Amino acid sequence: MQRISIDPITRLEGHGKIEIFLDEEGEVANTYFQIPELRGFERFCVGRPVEEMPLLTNRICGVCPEAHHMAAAKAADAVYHVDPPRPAKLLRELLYSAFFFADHTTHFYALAGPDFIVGPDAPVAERNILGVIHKVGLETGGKVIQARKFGHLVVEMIGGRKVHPCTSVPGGLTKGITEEQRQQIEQMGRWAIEFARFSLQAFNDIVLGNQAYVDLILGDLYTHQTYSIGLVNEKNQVNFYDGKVSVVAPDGERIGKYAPNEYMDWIAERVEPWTYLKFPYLKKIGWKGFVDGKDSGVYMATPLSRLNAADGMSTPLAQEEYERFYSTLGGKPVHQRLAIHWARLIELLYAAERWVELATDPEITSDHVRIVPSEKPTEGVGIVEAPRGTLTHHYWTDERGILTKVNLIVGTTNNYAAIQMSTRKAAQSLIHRGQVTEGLLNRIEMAFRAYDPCFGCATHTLPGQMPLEVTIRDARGEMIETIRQFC
Amino acid sequence: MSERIGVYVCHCGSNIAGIVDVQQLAEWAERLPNVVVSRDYKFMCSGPGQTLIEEDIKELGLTRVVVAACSPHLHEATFRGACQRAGLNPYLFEMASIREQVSWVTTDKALATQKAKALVNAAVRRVVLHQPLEPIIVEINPNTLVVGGGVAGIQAALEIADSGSHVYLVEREPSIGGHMAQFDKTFPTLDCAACILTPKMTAVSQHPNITLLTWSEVENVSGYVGDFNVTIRKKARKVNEELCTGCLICQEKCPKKVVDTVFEAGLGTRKAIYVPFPQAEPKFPVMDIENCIYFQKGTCRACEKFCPTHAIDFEQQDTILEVKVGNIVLATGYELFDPRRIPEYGYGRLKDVYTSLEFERMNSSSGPTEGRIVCRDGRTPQSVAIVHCVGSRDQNYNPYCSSICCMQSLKFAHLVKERTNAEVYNFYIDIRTAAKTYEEFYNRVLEEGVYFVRGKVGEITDVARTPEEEGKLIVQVYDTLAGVQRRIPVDMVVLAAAIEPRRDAKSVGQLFGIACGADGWLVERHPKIDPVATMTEGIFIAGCAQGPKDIPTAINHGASAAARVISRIQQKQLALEPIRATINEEKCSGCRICNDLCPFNAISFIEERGISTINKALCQGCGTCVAACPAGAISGTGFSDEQILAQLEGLLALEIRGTAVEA
Amino acid sequence: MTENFEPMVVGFVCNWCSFRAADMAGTARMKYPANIRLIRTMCSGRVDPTFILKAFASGADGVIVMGCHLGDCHYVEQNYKTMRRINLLRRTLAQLGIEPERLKLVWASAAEGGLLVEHFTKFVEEVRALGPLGLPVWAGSEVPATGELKEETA
Amino acid sequence: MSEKPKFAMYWAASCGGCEIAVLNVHEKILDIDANFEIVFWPVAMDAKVKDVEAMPDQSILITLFNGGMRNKENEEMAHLLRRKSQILVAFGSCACEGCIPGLANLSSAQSLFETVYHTPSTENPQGLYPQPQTSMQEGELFIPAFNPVLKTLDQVVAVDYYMPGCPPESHQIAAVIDLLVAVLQGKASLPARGATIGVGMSTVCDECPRTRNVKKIKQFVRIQEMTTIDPQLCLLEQGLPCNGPATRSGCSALCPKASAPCIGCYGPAEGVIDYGARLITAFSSVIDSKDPQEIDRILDGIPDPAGQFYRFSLAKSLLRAGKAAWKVE
Repeated sequence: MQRISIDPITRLEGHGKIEIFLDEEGEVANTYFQIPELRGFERFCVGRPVEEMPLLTNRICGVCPEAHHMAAAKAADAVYHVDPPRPAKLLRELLYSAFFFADHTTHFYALAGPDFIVGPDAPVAERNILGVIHKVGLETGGKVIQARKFGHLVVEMIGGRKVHPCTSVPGGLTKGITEEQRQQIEQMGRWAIEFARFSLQAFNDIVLGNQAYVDLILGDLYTHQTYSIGLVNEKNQVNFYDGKVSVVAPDGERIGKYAPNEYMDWIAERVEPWTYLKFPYLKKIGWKGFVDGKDSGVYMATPLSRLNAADGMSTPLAQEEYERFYSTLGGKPVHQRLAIHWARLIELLYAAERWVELATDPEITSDHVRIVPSEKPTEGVGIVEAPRGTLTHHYWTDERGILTKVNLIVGTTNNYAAIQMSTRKAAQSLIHRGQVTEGLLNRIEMAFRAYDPCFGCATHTLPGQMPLEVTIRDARGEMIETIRQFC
Repeated sequence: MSERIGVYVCHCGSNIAGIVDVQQLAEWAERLPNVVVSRDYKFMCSGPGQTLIEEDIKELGLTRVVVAACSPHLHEATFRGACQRAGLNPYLFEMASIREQVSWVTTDKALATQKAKALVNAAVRRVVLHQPLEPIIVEINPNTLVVGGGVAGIQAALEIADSGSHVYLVEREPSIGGHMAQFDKTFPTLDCAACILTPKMTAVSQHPNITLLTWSEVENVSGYVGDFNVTIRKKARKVNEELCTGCLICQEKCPKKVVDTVFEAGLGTRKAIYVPFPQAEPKFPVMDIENCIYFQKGTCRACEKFCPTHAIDFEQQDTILEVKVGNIVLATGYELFDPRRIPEYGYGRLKDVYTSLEFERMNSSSGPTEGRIVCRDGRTPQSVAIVHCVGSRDQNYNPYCSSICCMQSLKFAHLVKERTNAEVYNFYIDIRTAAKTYEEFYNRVLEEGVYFVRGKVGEITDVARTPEEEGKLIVQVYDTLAGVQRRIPVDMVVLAAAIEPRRDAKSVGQLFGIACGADGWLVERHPKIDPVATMTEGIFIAGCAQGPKDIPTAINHGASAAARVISRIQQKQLALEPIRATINEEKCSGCRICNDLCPFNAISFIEERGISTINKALCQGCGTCVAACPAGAISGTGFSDEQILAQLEGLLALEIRGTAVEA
Repeated sequence: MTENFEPMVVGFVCNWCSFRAADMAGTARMKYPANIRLIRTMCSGRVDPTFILKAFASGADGVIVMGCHLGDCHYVEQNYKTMRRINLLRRTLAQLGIEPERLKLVWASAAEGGLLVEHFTKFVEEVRALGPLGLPVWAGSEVPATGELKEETA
Repeated sequence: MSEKPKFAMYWAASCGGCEIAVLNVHEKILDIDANFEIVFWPVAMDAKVKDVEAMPDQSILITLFNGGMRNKENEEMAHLLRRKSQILVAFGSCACEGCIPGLANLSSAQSLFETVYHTPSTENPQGLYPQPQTSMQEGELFIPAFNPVLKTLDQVVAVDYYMPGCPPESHQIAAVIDLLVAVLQGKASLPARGATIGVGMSTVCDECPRTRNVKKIKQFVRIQEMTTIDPQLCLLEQGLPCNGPATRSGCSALCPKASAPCIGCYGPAEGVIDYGARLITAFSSVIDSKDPQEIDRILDGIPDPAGQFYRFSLAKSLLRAGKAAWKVE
């Protein structure tokens, strides 16, 4: 028996590694995607005042603190049985849309971009953001930086800080925004829409214009028949901040929608001794192991699953793209994982449109941004869509609002089982007779990069380069050969 | 840089050496970091002992000294002196109290030796971090403020003024004189209070070095020893002092009579424009606008009409004076206990029950009865009861002894005998006559046939049980000598009421930044060795403000306060203990947490710079702000964080942590 | 393990009252357990929670802070501040699993040597009953200084 | 092999916010690239621990190290980079003082596992817990062992400089980059070893625009209970426990400016040994009452003292952890 140890994320932040075991013939017997990281927020948040959760859980992830800030704030609202004033909700969602925009931008250009715009088999040296810029034009680099800047600016204006916002409290926000700020925000939003369209155009020309890529996307290698979940509004349109979670079967049938406080009827988590991360699955379907199909509770929570789980987008331009998306890929639902990248761009456009929509709402500058809770705090659930999947915070408190129990199901975690399967499938179909080539490493990597995994919540890499090292060991663990790929 | 420490272990004869193995301790200490010499000696505080230290400092170039001996409160100064003589800054010294804290309180020798090691270790680690300190020098403004024009304040003011320095004497009432001016005769000599007091009063008002400010109150005090800024409100007398000659025609012509609850203690009356008593100083009257017909009804102005010098000024307003002084003497006096608080004594209900102060007025020839001792209905009493300890030595009221009542009561007994030949009963718990010729006076009164009943009076009532009790006041008492209950019918009862702190003593304390004790008296720096100074430099207390006193004691107290002030003025400048807090301006964020923490108002906020600052001379070095600063921006000399933490590590150092006997 | 356990107790005494009370106890040859070791500050108001935490971290099983009686503070009212600090520190210690009883605040005047000895003796027994604080040694040890860099990189 | 001095940045148990903060210096990144050879920066480039291991000791000029010491792997990386670096910077709150994950030190690792792997939504009938080593039919699987107590970087290796903040503000990072470049060009010299860099000398109040008065606190309130938040007045004076007075300046008081209390992410002020102690003494000192009952009532207004005072700094505090956690050590 041989062991291939792919330690991509150890190279990155010590938050994950893949173990591939080969049988005597050198065929892949099994793969394990391990997460060696645990911090235990669910334990040490107990005893803290609930109003601190939007600040404490920020620190789960420095890449998407806004997501935790929002989920926590909504859960805290629920704990106090308060419904924040409309202006507060508008502001929170505005902050959140701008954040989504910045985050999706980073991922597309820094991570996914290289694979498609530059090409999966292009020389490694070019397969990074610089390559992307080279391909789509130099000014793009500036635009990408601009997009991130704008996103963070809005987050700071409403959230008080660029990283780890601090203004959401039970019942609303500590402060509103001024008309001057609103105008700035609107301007930036209009720029963002153009940038999103530009990005979709680029994807159109470079990826969809290239049959090889289309085949790669549509090919079986990256396809999994799993359930899809995503947050939708009352019209069943995609929404990041509020609504119910829609659950759609592999065949596209919506088996139901659950409100935040019903999540436990739908989602359960499984523990494996070989990794610190738990495996969520659909409780109603049950755990059948790392397998596809309608009988397996494995699901995905990604931009793609959000589109699958919804009936459309609430903004005009994004809706157009939504329709083109499914007509191009042959109808709903889409299971090809690489299509997540395209779906992400459609969300990028939606985020920008929603941004402007909210920035132009007459109530957005109101200073009625908070109400004082009057009821005894008890228990509450808050759900938002994080860029990397549905994020659930569930708090129980005593009568003083001090936490007695905390349950968190974090974005990427939703996809852990699916990623497990994707990497295994990629490995199985690419590694034969123990032969490992540099090219295939990236193919394997692409399998989980599509999910934009955020274990320990920080897998973004600037050059979009997920450096890999494959060590092939024989059954005795002796190293036979090491192959590395370099920048 | 490493220090060169000398450690000196004192045997204190066998006081320490008898329990602590001083040799072992000294040898052990020699191995401690930075220690270059460690000796033990029979008596470190002796001449040879000190010389030992001085020579080592010179010959071994010691930069720090630790002495393990008695309490620093005994000999810290001694050894600091030794350091200084040898040219070492006295604050580079630390003392370990291995006598009071070890040998005298521990029985087990091994444990004692080990604890001594811990204390020495702590001192050695601490002393390394000591800083050379220099005393803080402040210039002394020769002017002095005396608050309170009673006999103590008068004495202090005169002594200081006579020494050639200027005094501002502030008195709340229209005249100086205080309680003593209300008395008739004074014990034990029985000379009349007025005769001995009024000359002093006149001296005050005529003294070139005294600015007399009666009918005035201190409103604010800022600054510090040597340089206080005092704000004084001079209340409007409605009489122009420039023009007034003190002829008192206004008082005579004033149609309005008012019961005088202050000077006459409610027994007599005065006018609406008045001087409280004939010998008042200053002579100028004050107008009592609450009772002035003109101010109440809008017509009258009789005083104005008859005033020969047109000194009456209805428009006159309060004036605010700002004076700068270097020292302050507080002689704010006392108040009389209100016997109404003891209902069973019937004061205020039974008409012939009087307080001692009322009785003083009754005896005064210038008082409401021209000195005749009479009941309310005008008849002369056949029998008088004098009740001691009313509100004193009583857990329900004041636990302390008012110290003057015994003698005052004996004086009353004598006066009653002398003037009415009535039967006099003294009801006492103990007779306290602990001063020169007091006991003799007691014997004299005994010989005069005054009855003494030992026992605390239970009740005074007019409810008669027997015919002979009819129309009398019956004093119910358990005679602890005879062991019997007695009911003694009398015509008049005098209650020797307790002496209590002024009701506003606390706020006065806060105004001047000094403390009041649990019993309410202003707190002296030390009850025995420093009874006139306070914890605030430059502020002294005199007379009954500090606690009950008879006249001679009050005068002594005033004089000694004056002596302290005069010596301060002579020194021209003052060296203060350099144990002070300072704020690091760079670190201070101006959060203002410390601003309200200092009872001496040493911390102030500089708006324009947005930081707080500490006035070195006002700071008393308690270190509370040091411990409170959230930014760690305040440090305290002599007791810095680093020093105390090093001491702590020394105390708990692993090798001597275990308190169990080590093999 | 608590049998023949000898508690280590640190006492913070104020220069004006409790320190003098300790002097008096000595002068009167009163006896109290050697387990208690004193540190003098000018006022109990100087006692920084840092000192108390440091004492625990350095091996003390109990800490007793002593000041002048309320109302008798030589600095007017600083001991009230001490009282509030100790209260809040106790609450914090409790959350850290340290019995609040290990930190005691008592008042004693310069005249009350006997009372002081009573407090000392009683407190040592109370801490003995609580057993060792059991803080690992690392808690007291200082973090490695950059001076150790050589050894670290060697 | 370039002549440029070598630069490295690594993350242990962290959230990635520090990396984002560094990326947020935007163009400044290029200054690093221009003046240093980036030899190891997982977030930004290919890097291989084996390559670092292969470097001669002290061959990296400066390493920015963020994240706490949550497991053995974190500690191994700390030792490795300490060995390889001339200057090791504890970067961000986690490395400096443990940050929010340090609150785990209030409880035992055991109870942490029991909680995390038995949450209401977790189906774990056999009570499985992750193990450092697991035997699968294909072979052994390993994950780093979990430390019973989260440690700060300087509790594991010697640290030359501290740069606190959760995360450090980008303008401060930019300033430090400028300093480094200036040092390389001989235009400036490094601060004393052990110094805290990229911070102000005072505390947050120094940068807070709110007006402050003499403080007398009659009650503490929780933010959701406040009917209004005065935008001008000091939050602490409004009864809101704001950690600003004790927290190192440098963030330009972002949270108070946004009407949110400072939660203390920049850690203690210069020279302060125990952050929590400073707040305990400061808050209690300004309580406006002498009556024990009333004082108790006022203090009840701070429902979670340990969390309030050691939110970010428990691991670096004098006690480092609660009793429950020491037991394991």
